[in-house]
Amino acid sequence: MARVGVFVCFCGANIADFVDVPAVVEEAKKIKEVKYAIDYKYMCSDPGQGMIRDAIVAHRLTSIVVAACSPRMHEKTFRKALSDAGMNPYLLEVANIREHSSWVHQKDKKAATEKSSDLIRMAVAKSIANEQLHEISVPVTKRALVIGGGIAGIQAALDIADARIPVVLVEKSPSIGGKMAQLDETFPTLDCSQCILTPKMVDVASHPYIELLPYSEVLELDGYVGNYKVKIKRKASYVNFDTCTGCGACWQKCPVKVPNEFNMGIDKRKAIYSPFPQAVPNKPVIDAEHCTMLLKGKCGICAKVCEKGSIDYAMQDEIIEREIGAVVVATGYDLWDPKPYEEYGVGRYKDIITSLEFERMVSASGPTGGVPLRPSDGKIPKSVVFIKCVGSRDEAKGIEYCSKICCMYTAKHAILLHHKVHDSHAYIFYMDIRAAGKGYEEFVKRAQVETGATYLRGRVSKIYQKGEKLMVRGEDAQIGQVVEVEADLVVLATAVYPYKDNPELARLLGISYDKYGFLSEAHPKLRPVETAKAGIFLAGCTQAPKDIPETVAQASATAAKVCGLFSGDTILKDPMISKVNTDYCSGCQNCVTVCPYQAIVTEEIPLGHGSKEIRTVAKINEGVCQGCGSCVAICRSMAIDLAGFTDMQIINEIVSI
Amino acid sequence: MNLTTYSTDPAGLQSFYEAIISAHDTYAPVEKFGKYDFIKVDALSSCNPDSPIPKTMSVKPLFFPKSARVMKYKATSEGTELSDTEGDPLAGKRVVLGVKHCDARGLQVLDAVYKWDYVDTDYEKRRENTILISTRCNEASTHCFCTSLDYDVEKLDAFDVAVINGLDGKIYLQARTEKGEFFLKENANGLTVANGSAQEEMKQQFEKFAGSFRLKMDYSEINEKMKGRFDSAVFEDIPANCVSCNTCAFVCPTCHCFKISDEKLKDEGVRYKSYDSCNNVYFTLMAGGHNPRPVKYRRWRQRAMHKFVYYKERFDMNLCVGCGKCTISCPVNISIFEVVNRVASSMQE
Amino acid sequence: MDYTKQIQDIAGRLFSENKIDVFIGYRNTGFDENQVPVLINQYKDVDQLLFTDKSVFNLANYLKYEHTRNKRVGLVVKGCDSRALNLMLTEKQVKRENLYVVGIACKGVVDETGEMAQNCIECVMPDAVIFDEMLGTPSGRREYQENADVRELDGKTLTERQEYFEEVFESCIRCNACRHSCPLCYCAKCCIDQETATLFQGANTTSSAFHALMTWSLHLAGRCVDCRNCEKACPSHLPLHLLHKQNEKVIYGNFQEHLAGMIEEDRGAFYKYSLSDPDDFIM
Amino acid sequence: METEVKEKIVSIEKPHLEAPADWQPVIMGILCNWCSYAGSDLTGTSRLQYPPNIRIIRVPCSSRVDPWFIIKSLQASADGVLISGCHPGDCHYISGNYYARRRFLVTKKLLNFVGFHENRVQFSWVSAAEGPKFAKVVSKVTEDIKKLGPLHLYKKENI
Repeated sequence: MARVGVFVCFCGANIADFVDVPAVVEEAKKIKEVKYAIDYKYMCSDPGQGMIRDAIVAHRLTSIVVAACSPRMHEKTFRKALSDAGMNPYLLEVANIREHSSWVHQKDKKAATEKSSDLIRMAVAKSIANEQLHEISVPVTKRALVIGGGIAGIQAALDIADARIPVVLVEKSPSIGGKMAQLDETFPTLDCSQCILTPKMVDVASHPYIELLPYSEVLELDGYVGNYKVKIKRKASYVNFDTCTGCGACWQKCPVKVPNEFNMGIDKRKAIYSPFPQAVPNKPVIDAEHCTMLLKGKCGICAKVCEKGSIDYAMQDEIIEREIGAVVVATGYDLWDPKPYEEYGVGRYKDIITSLEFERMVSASGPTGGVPLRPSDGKIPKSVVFIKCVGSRDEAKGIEYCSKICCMYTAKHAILLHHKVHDSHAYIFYMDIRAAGKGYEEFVKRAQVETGATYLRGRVSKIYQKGEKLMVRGEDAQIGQVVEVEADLVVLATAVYPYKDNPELARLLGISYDKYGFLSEAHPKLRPVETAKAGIFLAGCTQAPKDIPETVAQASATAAKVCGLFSGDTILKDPMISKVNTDYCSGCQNCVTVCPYQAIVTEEIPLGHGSKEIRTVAKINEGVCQGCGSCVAICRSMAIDLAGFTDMQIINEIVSI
Repeated sequence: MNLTTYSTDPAGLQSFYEAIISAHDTYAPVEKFGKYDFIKVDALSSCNPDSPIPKTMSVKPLFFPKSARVMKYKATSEGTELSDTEGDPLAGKRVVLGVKHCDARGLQVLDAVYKWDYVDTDYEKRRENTILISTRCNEASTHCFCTSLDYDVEKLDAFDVAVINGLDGKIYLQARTEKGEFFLKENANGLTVANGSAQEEMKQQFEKFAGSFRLKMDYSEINEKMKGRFDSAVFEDIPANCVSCNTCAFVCPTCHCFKISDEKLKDEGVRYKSYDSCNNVYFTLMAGGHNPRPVKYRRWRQRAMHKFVYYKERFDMNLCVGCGKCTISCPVNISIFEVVNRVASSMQE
Repeated sequence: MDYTKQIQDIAGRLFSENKIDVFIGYRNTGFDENQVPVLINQYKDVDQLLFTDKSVFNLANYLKYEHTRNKRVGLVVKGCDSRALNLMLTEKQVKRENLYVVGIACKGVVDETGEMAQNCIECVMPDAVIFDEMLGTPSGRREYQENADVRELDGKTLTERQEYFEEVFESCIRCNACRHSCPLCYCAKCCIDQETATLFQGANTTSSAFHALMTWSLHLAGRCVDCRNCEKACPSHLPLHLLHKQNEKVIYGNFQEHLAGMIEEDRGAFYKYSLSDPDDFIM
Repeated sequence: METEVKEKIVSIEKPHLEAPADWQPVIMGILCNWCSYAGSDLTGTSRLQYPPNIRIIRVPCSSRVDPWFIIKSLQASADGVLISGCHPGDCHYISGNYYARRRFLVTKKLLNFVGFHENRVQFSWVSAAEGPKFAKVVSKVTEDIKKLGPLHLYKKENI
């Protein structure tokens, strides 16, 4: 027989001023199962919790209803009070009479009082059906997977590995380094990007706790927090990395020339190549799409010149498996393709380039030796127009967000241009200058003062060719007039856009992404590093546009999360998950289809007691289930129920008023 | 007591019915979704006392409804208060028109169990307060076999007034019970007491009726043979195409099994007594999970044996009145007649 | 449409080649024009079998009972029956390798009055969609038509519809013939049989009939293949197809023209979704 | 004289059933924990006022809502039902609300088909940030149900 205790909180005046609390207590006492009801000024206070603990013992209560603020606020507090009194914490129900009653019906005390009584009635009815639940303990495999070897992945891998936790770092391209390796200097300090990045890359390669898998992709992720199993495809590189010394003879002799991705296609690389001189690992791979040997079976020069005999044209993709406990996703970003800006003549005029192309040109190790050159005629530009917010903040072109880093790197570009071409002049069309960050505003000022760049506030409406020059027409909002600038080169600060394979990766990992393809965090403010799926974390621009310091900070945060997760041998999981009553299960497996976490598998059980025939029923993987209840609502025979929100509990609530 | 027979013609019967409907709470077969239910009527035009047999549902729900309140309860801090339900809609004085013979006999069968060691007072009251007036059965339908069973269809006293066709468009109203005698006397306006030829005419009519049966069997032989056929292999074969629904029992004029369930809202609840059926797999499911009749043939065996053996042994009546309703309503037309005959004629094992 | 001879031959062949343990077909009732399903276990009974336009019952229903469990079964399916069978296969209720399916290119069956049944007139897929052997010439998929009765009721006022359905639910005696006749109602324990007072309504009242039939029709929404086994089984002759056809109409019109069981491995409409599903009814 | 006749509250579905003058509807609100329940909390924290007729049930996700919660509510005390979840794409459980959305549409149309006014059952997407929207939604639903009058159809037959 249920014996429910009801504890009604005044919440100071928050509840008591608008709800007749003593009347509510009297009403609660009329409920058959309620054996004890009392009010108090602050139930969440120590004495308040003490009252609950004492009453549990004194009145042999079997479940507790606290009528107070939202359960999202103090459910944990009161559960602890139950635990302290030796009662299962999940026998608690909270009636939300503050957010749902006293605060929203402040002009009608009678109605608020009645409503509060009803809410308590519902909570009492629900609590009668509450069951004792116990947190689920799941063992942990203490190895982390980091997807992406840009600065975010590198930092996360190093921080985790430094805590002596093994890391598997998967990078799709032949070398780690990511976008940062392509940068010349970084704002706001103008450090040389390679100088600060390459030592970290080398650390990764040499770290005893890091298994670096370059030229690899994640194919499948199975399992659940602490117990994932990942399948990784190691793409055939056709080069035996174990014997290759990275001498470079092969790519020097290779006759096939291919646009060089690392340099944004400005120059050419070979079909066998290492993406850039400081690559880690510094071993070449053969680009199978362009290698004549692989395509036509003719050539074979690289094999001939390789002294170590490391070239293996018969190499196949290899699929390896690793058991891991947590995943850090750091797949970075792509630059948005500015093609929709037809009015700028993107694609028509050769001398319109993106800022990353500009970045490569001004890089000392870049394709033009550190000097910007016009793609059309190879001349050094004197008048350069930088256009910010190309794509970003332009709903008409489909992107609403601010890419966050363009203001800063455009200022940097103005400085770099000034350094490289002293008699040049930069014109910068901007919408706002967003320079929030340590030393950022100062940096922008420096760019303006040092380079004398002309900052023009307004959008560019049209670019057209006039002789050798490009005419950039835009509005200068500050003087309210249309201006036209004669440009030798136009640099577009195109938006930071999610890595194109993010949606596919998200589906494979079982996490969500937004309409652009940025991966979604569990909570924008309080859980910015976690995803909704336990044990999967986000670092860097895969989540949203970020600059390097922020990316590194988030990467370190994921490392802290991973280390926290791995701090014990087991993880405790919320017990409010689905459970299957196999007696009722007919094995239609519709639940398997709708589960967003692939948490439902099937198992075979005897048809009846002692029967030799078998039947297939659903089985919940306790480690994976997140307790959404999707399977429960679609189960026609009610064979699945959700602990904490059982059909019985909810129907009890519905019929209690 | 002498039971009177009155004579009238179709128009007279019409006005007899009309008079009853205007003076009494009257139930009669009303067409609904292509079949006839016994429903309270206000005018003769809305009902058909001579509704076709295959399309008419049993009169059983007027005495043993598909769901009836048993009691009310209310949970308070003091405990649970129980109270009687008021206002049984079927308890008042009423007349039912168009009752088939088989249906009426069904009520006699029900009486045996409901007025047995424990008297179901609700049922008893409904029975006492009701005058049953029969329909005119002139021709057997495909599944009728009432004449093959253990009651006298011709002189059946299960209803209070029999309506019988005579010759030359004459219609006889015959009291069959004391209740019927009084009722006819009170409502005899426009009726004349029948003359001597009435008995003969009615007998002729009945013989014609009895001759129209497609299905015929000897119930005593069936009763006798079935006794030894509990383990007959035929049972395992017969219900292969049965879909295990409850239809046969729910439409049967004699099936009387019920279940008890509570309907609760807030602190109050009502306890209901509703139809149940031995064909239902959960019918014999016990709290511990054991079910002695988990498979169809065992449930079918129970049904057939109960109808022709157990009930006969206990109450000296077959739990079947030969109405054929189960066969007509069965989704796959399984005929109880066929089943019991096959079982009875099967070899003793 | 008479495939009696062919079906007898096929069943005979299957038994003599020992390819099946049971054959599910139709036979005459023996007392009227109608046919009833029959489960045949041996060669000598195959001459009972027949198939005409009175072969109405959806035989896939028998795959859920103990008589066919883990046995090799031959059965006859019309277009609608095969869709139910398809869904049963998708929902793992039967194993394809245990079945020998005789598909019919159906020309429509008749109703009680002898006219072509409404669901046959409105049929989208008269040919069996799944079969080992096909009898007759397939006529192909047809245009989806909204059910005439649903359209008629839709045209009525809310009050008229309410009064109509009140009578429907009142007339239900809750014998569950509809459920037991439905091939897709194979649940180990139906939710409607959960006797707990607060969970489901155990009494046979009008409100519980409403509850049971509504829940039932929602459990069949996006799965119902319009074979009308339920309606033909109903002893109260209730127009149960109205509920199913209403749901089908909404589902067909809003969820990528979903029709149950047309494609292999295609689950019911509620077990998938599209990002472009209607959202305008939600504030 | 002109104010003598006060408009009577009658049930839309059964016009002949009249409600007492002080009748107040009961609205069952089923809210998902992560968006709408949080949003309703924000309504409270922001002290935005709305009519007191709604009784709120917390579920983890709108996909937890079985259509028979709606049916059951309408058969119990509720005169109307409001179900609210996360905006499409925002579901805490990735895809729950997409499945729920399909069931809701079919359920709503079916209920309307058998004689329930379409406003008896309403749905909304309310995010954790949309406190004001929640207040607005509840006010609208309450207003709608008040116009419809008390619900009498298929109530549990025990009152």
